[in-house]
Amino acid sequence: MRYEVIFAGIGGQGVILAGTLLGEAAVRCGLKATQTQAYGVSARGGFTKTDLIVSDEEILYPYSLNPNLIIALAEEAFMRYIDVNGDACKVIYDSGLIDVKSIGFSLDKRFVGVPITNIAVELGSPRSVNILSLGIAASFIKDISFDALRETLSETFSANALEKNIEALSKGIELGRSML
Amino acid sequence: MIERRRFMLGNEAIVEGALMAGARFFAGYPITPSSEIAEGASRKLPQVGGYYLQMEDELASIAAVIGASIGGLKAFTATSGPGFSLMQENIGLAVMAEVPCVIVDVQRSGPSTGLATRPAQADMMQARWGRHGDQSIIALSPSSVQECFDLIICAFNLAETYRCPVLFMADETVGHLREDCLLRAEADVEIVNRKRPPEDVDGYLPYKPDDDLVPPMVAPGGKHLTRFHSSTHNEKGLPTSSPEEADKLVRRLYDKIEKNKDRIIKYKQYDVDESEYLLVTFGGAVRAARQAAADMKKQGLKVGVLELQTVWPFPTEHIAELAKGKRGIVVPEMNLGQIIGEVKKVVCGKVPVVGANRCDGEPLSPQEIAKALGEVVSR
Amino acid sequence: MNKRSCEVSWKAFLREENLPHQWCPGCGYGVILKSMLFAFEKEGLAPKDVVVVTGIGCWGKTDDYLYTNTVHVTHGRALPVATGIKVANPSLKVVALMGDGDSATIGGNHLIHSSRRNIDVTAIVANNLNYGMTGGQYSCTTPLYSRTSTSWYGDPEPALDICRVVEAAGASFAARTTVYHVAMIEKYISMAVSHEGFSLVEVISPCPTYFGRYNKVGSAPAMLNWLKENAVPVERASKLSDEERKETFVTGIFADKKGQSFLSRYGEIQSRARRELESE
Amino acid sequence: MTLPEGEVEVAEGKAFRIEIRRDRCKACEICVEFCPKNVFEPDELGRPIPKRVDDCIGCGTCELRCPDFAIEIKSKECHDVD
Repeated sequence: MRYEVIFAGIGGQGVILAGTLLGEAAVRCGLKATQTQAYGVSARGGFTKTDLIVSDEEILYPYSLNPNLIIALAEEAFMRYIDVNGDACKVIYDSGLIDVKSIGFSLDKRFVGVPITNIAVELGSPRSVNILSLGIAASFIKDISFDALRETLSETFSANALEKNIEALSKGIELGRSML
Repeated sequence: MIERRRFMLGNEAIVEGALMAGARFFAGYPITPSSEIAEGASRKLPQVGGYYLQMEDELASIAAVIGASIGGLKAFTATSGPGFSLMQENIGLAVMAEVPCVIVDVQRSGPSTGLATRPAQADMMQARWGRHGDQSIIALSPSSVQECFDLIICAFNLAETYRCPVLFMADETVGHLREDCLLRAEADVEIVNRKRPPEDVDGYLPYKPDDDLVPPMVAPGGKHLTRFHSSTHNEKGLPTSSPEEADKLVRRLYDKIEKNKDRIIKYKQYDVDESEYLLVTFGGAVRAARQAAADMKKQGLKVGVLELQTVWPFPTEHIAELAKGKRGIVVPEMNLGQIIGEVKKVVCGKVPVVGANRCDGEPLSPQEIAKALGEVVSR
Repeated sequence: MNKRSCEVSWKAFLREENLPHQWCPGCGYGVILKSMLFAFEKEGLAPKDVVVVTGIGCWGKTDDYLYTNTVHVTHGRALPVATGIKVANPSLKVVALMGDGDSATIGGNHLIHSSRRNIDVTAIVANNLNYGMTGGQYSCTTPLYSRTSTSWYGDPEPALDICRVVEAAGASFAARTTVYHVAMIEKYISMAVSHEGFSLVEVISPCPTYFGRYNKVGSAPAMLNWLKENAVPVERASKLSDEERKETFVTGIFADKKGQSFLSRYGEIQSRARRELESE
Repeated sequence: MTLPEGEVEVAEGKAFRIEIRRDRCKACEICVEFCPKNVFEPDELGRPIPKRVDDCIGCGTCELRCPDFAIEIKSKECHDVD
């Protein structure tokens, strides 16, 4: 089993943290995980992505070769994966931020639009876009348990922020499951 | 300290390993992609009574590291290409004055500012030859987060054993790689401390070597007066222009590493004996090489991987031995061909040697290595 | 002069077997060295407690004549090396000996930041107004329009005022004198080594071989008299116009402050770090 | 550290003794120039000859100003003046 997730967006959306948390939860569940990252020179804005690979055996090459899942949270990120190869790859994009029609591509069924940012705003925590995305991704990897994710979040966030993030995580998982 | 497992960055593991090795002083100047090491050191060192100094530049950073080591602390710095270039003169000082210290270079794309956030392994020859004057040098290169932890401890141990600077040639792909790392328990780790002269010895000479060619080292403030010298010096630590004394010193500095190669050199190897082809690689490129070898195996090609954990001094004899009977060698590295030259020198044209190279700031991929292998197979 | 009755004689610091030293006839550096050793004696220091860090240049050769702990380093980097030593072992008295080239020209950045950090190191800057060791080229302290081997038609660059720079950057002690004013050298070095924080003593010194010869100041004794005539105490200098002050060496104490040194501040940082670790 | 006999030239005056180490002296003439009692005459190389040693008042100027550690003034009781 080798499952490759790419979280892609722009600096400041927390995509790298989403990858880290997913990796931590995977390791907690006894899996192997690697995370690599690519970012530009500016701390905010600019294309950022992280490759998260989960496997039940030693991971040799830590970069994504055949992604199973891409979560694109900004148009700049989405454009890079518009011509992704492989039927097995699902591309979930933030349909609230990315106007597919204006880009002018006709997308096949591998592409799924979810208004992730809008949902985060509705949940009352606009900054939890990355945790929502984490939940979506986690729902595709059956060996990662909800408990492991919750424990990972509880070690990352302060008590004040934890509740909102668990809520976002649960919502993400619910969204993800609906796509399975 | 008990054993812990953490999903962590290579750069973070370097800090954990350095602390485990006994480092209590870091001086540096932040630079991408090494800055997490400075950040980690600034958090952790004061907690254990150590010191983090953010210096005005890399010249000051390595100088302060040398000072702290002379003062009696295990000391290290971390930088990337531009800073590594600035440090070269004083790395030479650490060689000449025989001051143990560890310099981490998390390599990035160059020349000059280059692609500041993107990986490369193009400082390998600078590591070997970046300073003026004859000398040998020790350089290690990690290929995983676990090796960041384990090998940085080796780096400190080697520095202490041989009273010399040790270069830790990481790269962005490893420094910014997050994976599971076993932070070993203190009891499970071997720690070496610098050799000191007996307190009751009279007439201590700061640069009089023992049989292992390494002079015992004392910190100032104790019974013995210490002298450290950047100029060519005699055993008393006084400058000399005698050709005999100069020859003796330069050869000893060189020999104390070259004659101990067997003890210094570490490597890992995968399927090298039964293979027809060999990948000789190091650092971040190892991961792509091992993936390529695994992919080739599925296609029925027998490919072994030699991972150089110690790049300098170069494992000439070992590679010569492994190369015997091989049909081809590929040297994957994220540069336009640096270590390949050393491999070619070893095999002297008896085995075809091809590079798998990249200089665009992207990590080397298994496909590129497979392509290079294809080239050597078709010869 | 006071009767020297301290436990360790200044001669204990002097590596007499290496004399005569390598400095030229009439060079002031032997005088600065002797005054420094007097100050060590006066302050009750012992050779094992002192670490002298030297850079490159004529004054950087001083460690050859010393029985203390010595560290001879690269050009311009004596201060950061001294910083590392002091931090590693605060019980040591760490003294950096640098010329004008070492301290202020190639090493100027470290001079500023050592002052700002207020690191507990004493810098003794021997300023002979040019690069003596390499043949009398101009440095950043060469007076404007002086002749040197690289400014044959006059140095087009104004000189840097080391004491004012370090004072502005935060050094807690800075003083300047000349080799003519020999008693003041010992006095200022005494004050400096007993000072907490960064302390600097600058001593203007005659280089009869190059600066004196090129600028027709004359022999070594004539150069000493030239230093005497052009030295203006800092109190008096403040009353001079910029034009009048141009040709002078302003002497005296530029800074003598009690302030937090780097090590006292870092001790606080370590306590904070431990408290946070315990509360985790 | 005591110096081997013979390396030091000693000039005995009424009250003070002047010890000169020729091997260290570089003939800069600073002692000659700055002695307030004009005790020294330069030799042909410029090295100090203590011609008027009886005039020495033991002020130590020559010793303090000598860059070469080449002159010491002792009182007749053989104590360091300073």
